[in-house]
Amino acid sequence: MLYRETGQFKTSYSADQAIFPIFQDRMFILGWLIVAFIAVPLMASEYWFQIILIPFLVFSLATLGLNILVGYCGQISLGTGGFMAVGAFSAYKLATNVPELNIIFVILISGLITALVGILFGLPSLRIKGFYLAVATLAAQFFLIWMFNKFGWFVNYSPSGSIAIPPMEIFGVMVTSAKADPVARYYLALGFTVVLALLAKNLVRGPTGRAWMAIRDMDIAAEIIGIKPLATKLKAFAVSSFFIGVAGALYFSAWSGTAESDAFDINLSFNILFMVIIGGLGSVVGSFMGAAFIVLLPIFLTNLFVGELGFSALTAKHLEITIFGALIIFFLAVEPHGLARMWQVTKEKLRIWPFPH
Amino acid sequence: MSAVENPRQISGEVLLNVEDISLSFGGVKAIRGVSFNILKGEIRAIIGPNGAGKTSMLNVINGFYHPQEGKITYKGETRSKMRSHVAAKQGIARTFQNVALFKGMSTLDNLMTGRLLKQREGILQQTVDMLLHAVYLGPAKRQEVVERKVVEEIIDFLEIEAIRKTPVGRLPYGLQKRVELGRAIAMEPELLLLDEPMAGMNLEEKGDMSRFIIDLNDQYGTTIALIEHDMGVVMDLSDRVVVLNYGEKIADGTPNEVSANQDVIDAYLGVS
Amino acid sequence: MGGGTASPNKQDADTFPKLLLKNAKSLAEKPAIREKEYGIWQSWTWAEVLEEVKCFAIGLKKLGVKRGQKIAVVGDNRPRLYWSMVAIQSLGGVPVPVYQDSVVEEMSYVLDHAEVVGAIVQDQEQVDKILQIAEGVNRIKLIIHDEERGLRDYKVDGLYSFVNVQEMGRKLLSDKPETLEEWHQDIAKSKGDDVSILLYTSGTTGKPKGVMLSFNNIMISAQNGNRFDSLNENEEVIAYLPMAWIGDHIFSFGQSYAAGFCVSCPESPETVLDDRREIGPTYFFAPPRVYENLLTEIMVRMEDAGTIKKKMFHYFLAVARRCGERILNGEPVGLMDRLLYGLGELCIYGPIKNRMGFSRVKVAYTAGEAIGPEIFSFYRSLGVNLKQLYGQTESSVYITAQPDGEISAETVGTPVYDVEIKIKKNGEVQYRSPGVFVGYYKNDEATNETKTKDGWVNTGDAGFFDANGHLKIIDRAKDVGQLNDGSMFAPKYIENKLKFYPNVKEVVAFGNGQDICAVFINIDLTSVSNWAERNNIAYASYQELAGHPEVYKMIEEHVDEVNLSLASEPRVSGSQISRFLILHKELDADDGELTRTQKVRRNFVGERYAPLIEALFSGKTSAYISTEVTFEDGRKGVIEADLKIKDMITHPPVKFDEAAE
Amino acid sequence: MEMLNAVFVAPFVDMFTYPAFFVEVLLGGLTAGVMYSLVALGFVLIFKASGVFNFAQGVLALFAALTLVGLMTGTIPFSQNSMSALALPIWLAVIATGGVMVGLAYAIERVVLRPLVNQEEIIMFMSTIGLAFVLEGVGDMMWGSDVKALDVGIPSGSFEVNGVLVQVFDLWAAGIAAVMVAFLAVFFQKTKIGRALRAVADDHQAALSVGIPLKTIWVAVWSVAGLVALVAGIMWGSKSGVQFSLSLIALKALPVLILGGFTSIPGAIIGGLIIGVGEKVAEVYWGPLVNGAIENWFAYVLALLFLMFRPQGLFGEKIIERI
Repeated sequence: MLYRETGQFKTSYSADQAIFPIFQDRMFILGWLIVAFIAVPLMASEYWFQIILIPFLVFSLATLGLNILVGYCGQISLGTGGFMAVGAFSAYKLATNVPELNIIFVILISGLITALVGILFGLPSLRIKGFYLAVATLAAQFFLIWMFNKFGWFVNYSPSGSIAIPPMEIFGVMVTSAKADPVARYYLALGFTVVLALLAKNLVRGPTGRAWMAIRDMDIAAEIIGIKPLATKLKAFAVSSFFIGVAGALYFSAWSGTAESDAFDINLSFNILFMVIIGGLGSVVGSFMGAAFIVLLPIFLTNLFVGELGFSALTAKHLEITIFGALIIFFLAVEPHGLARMWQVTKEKLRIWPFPH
Repeated sequence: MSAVENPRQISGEVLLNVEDISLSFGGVKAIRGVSFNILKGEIRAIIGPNGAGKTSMLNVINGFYHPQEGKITYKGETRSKMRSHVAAKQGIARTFQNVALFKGMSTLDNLMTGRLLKQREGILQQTVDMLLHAVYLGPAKRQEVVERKVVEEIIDFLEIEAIRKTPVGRLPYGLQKRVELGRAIAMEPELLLLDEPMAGMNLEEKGDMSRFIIDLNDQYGTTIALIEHDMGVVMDLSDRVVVLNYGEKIADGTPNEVSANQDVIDAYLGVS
Repeated sequence: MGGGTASPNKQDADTFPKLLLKNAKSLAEKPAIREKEYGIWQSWTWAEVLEEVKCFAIGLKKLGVKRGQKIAVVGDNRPRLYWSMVAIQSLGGVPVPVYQDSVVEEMSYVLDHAEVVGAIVQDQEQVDKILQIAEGVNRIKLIIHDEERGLRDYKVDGLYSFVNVQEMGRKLLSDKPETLEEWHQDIAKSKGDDVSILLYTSGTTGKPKGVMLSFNNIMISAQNGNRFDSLNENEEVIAYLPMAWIGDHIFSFGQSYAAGFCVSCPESPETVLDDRREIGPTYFFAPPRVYENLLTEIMVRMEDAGTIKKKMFHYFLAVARRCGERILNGEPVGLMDRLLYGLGELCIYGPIKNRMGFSRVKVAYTAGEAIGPEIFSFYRSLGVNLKQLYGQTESSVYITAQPDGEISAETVGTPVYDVEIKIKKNGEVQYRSPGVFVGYYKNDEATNETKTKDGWVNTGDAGFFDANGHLKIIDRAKDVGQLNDGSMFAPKYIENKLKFYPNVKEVVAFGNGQDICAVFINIDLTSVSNWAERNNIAYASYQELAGHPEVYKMIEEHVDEVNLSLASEPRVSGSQISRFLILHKELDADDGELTRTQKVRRNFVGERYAPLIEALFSGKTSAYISTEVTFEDGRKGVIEADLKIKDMITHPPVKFDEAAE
Repeated sequence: MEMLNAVFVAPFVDMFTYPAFFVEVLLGGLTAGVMYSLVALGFVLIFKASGVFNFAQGVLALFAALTLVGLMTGTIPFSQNSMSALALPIWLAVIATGGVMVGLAYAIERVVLRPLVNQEEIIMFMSTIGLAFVLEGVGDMMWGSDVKALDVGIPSGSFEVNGVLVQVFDLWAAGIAAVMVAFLAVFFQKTKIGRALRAVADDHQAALSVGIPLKTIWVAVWSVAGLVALVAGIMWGSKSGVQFSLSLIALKALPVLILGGFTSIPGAIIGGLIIGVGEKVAEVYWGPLVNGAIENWFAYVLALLFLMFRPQGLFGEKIIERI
């Protein structure tokens, strides 16, 4: 209905293969970018930045990372929390030990370090598949967390065992630590998220993405048409971990400002996995939807139960968990491919409106 | 003026030679000491009753199964085992008995996966290429266009323009088979293994498929080895036929020779 | 009578090759033609087209194509085939487009009759046909094919691929630059009065006739057409109708060259709809049945839509019916309706036009046959400026057309520029115009029958001008007959009225020299089977469905309505349908029952189904028939059936005052 | 050198110098192992019969234990721990809880499995995570989330056999586990439904052709798994109290499965014991070298290394890939 594609024809492959070939889509994305970069900073309050917007961005990025691995390459991972921790702690070490390094590079390098760790734990994926692999990633999860709180070196031997990001600047604007203006921290997170999201989109619609999806859909056939399983999977692990690492670094530097290893425990891993599932396996835009959903839901529920209905915090928490679980089951039953698929279906409907098919 | 069809020229050169191959899973012997060869440029049919070990034979040829005994000589170089993606690199492509497409992708993307083995080797290059694709600029973009051109010609060749952007999961069986053939062609193979390319097709579809196979063979000189149950098709298409039964070779020769062979007749009566 | 002032072809470029040279200068960088191939719209500017044509033409010349020679052009709409025509013309040759789907016998007749010496064809399929024909007609020495596919191993002398020929040309050009000059001289030699093309009309009776049309015929008609609808070089047109048909030659060749607008060729016959959606033509032509099919498709698809959507759809269609056409005609409409229509445009009309690829249509034409009033006004009410025109091969299409704002479903409009029309006493329409054909090739007898010394042409159609000067066609003049009671019998008129029902595909009416009027009916499989589904009527075959009592009931209602409307018209109230039967098979061009343009071969059908006709008039209640049919793959077979015959009650003619006449 | 000694020599020296202590460590490990085994058993049952990887198995145990305690203490559901007069006697409470678990199996089949039938396994897996959340939330709301003592009268205390301190409870645990396994063995061999379950494990069609609807089979197997969970809950609960941590042993069961193979009951038992013993021993003798607490990950890393060499597990059949 909104989609009027008559007269949109392509006279070259580069036009046909553009990242958003349909005019209306381009407008749509543009709209969102304007909102994110201009409207939001003008309107949002401190609370919004701290409780909703920045975590949303951070988790979107992490979700995107995990989605590349699970959704595109079909390799289950329960180690996301651990990898985010790697990102966070690398950022901490870099920021404290190499103060002259610009925060942007701090974050990027943290991502690269995480990528290496990811590759390391991805190696078994050549021989093991499915749930077996999930266990391998669990090993990563528990080992890494254990490592971070057992070895003082990672926290510069601070007795509390927790780490805090020093104030850092970009072009003289302070962007990290409690002293920084939330807007600045928001822009930091937003910048990384948007750029990386675009890169991810390009990756998954290109040869790399095709190789991943081939492995996902039918690894045997994939190998028989000449796709190297290990190399392909490791690429997925690397890229995925890089994204997650950057997310971890942002979690720490742009959002929480302080952290301790337990913040990145197995539950975080599961949360991110839920964001992927509910957002939609194998979808970039879905990763954002999933993150938004899971970030907003608890806030909404808490406000509802405690705020409106006046339940005890404890009951509220339990109710929350229950509803959370129920929703997940519901989603899987109704639309196993998540919000992204729903969006896609609606979009298709809009394109062929008023016809049903 | 009048048409003079000239017969296809098949060089005597042997492309692939399998020597007393034996393959077994646990106790079960799937193939027992089978030997035969495939000449460059010919269409070679492998026939036999169900469970004769035909598919296993293909799996051995493209390195998916590793035979316990025997050796395979491909393009003059002998091997006992290799990984199937290596076989692919060396120019062996195949389709599968029950379609093995990537359900999550469109026809176009499925064919594009066939081009992946043309990518640059080496960790460094691969990483660089990946980054280039991520930013989708310069060489990466140009490469995409080049590959797309190749694939589009295949789409045109197989007359599947109308389903270019349809997810293959939604396609009827006949078309899926076609797309799978397309994916194999996209690999620009020297040896193409087709596992029952016409299974479950109606007359018209079979006709099309035969046409494609023939055109493929004499336009691109692709050597083809196919498993097929439809005898009519086998007789029309193939230059030579090898017959397997219970994992053993019982006949080998031109369609006519084979169809005259008593063992073959028995074997078939045996199953039907 | 006749709008605008005469405009003879004054301009310097009086042939298409010359026009091409001109466009290649004046519109060098504008796209001239596109083809969806390899997934994208490959485009050529006018300059590039000239280059392509030049190389090919010179290649042709090397292969010995000479002035006056005829060359057949066979295939789907492809840039290279269009280029071939100009190339042939540039050498003084005459292109003879042939229907690509015609079977060997038909094609062989045309090629033989036209004395073609060569053929430029699309693919292997056509090459095979031509080779087969060439064995009988040994004039044919040259075959050039567009697609390589499957032809590599044909070792045939005189068989070339389009690319080879262009290569030869290119080589020659580089070796002897003077060849270019020679070519330009060849082009200069041709004049506006020379025969530019030979089109074979798939005549409703007898063998096809070759209509010779001069450059002036085509060009002036094209120019006038462009002027009539003020078309310019920015139009978008999609070429999907047979190149052998005058319509396509005017719309996607003549007018394109004259105005310089771009023509787009679809990727394959299956993808026409998608391709049209992508291109979004601004100028569109289609015979009525295309619009019918589209409408049927729209309705059928909406059947499966959700209730809310359906409700919206029908509500807004009602709105459109109320005020759509008036808005399109620029007549005054209430504010409320305007708002509603605007809303409708946003959520229904717009999207539908978008899906159908009509969003950008400035002018859409229908012609060749009468179109159903409902269908006609449906599109207009959606805001598609659909108009009717009346023309034929012999007139290079344009005789009359509907000026904007003077639209009606019943008439075919007023004479186009430079066209004069008079009605003979027997009601036959006669015209004279710059488009009038040179003559029938090798058939002076027929020429003299249709064309008078002073250039008037008998259309063979019976018609009259209505009160406001619009021409109204009733039927083929020779088909108009009388029932034994003397009342006028215009079969086509009756047939059309019936055919306007989506459930009815084809109708053949009989009655000339009989007591009553009776008809054969072909049901439309798509819509009837849908109807059957909705009323859960089970059936195994077309034949069974056609014979189903429920179907008969439904059709009977349609017939009755038609009788009512006939009763209300003085000329034809006497010839209401008294009996009908539903045929057990679809009338089919492969069985010779329809022409390639899907027109009924009345007499042929008459002979083929004689027993049925006999039964219709002898009052039997059923009739047995067995017919030979040709299947898709060319095999022949026989199908038999016992057909029910229904009697109808006719209505008394409605009294009305003669004053109106 | 120093390092090498600490890693490769010292620990073993300790073992031999204080054998009694070593044995106690082993026993401790075995007990923990039994717990793992019990949970793993539940996994295997469900995975065998329905191919579902049931993440909620641990929470099932927690839920069972909570319910049991609730019934025994006569807690009123959803009442923030206000007690009612009727506290069921142990035997009745156990039976009642068993009933609850069966009912739960029904509910799960209806609400979770049926809507998801034929989904990819990862989807099924995720849904059981959802299930775990629901059970945890509901359990906590019904019975309160505070740590509860559970005493079903398993004698505690300990005695000494030539210098080795043996916990009576541990013996009981082992005993009950053994009984449990024996019971299952009989169930699978002798009962119709049991045989059907085996059939399904091998091939769904086959089972259906036996004439038992998948629905029934799933309910059955989930019920059995529920009962196994109940036993596990009782053991673990009465050893270290009923609390959320119980559900985390679900994760520990994963490496167990990897060692034992997803489809092998004996595998589950042996695997459990290996892991139990392994991590205890590792913790005690090597833990200190790396500031301890290696229990958290030892099991997984062990499993991981094991996988590299034997992907199909100790008892799983070799996978032949077909195409």
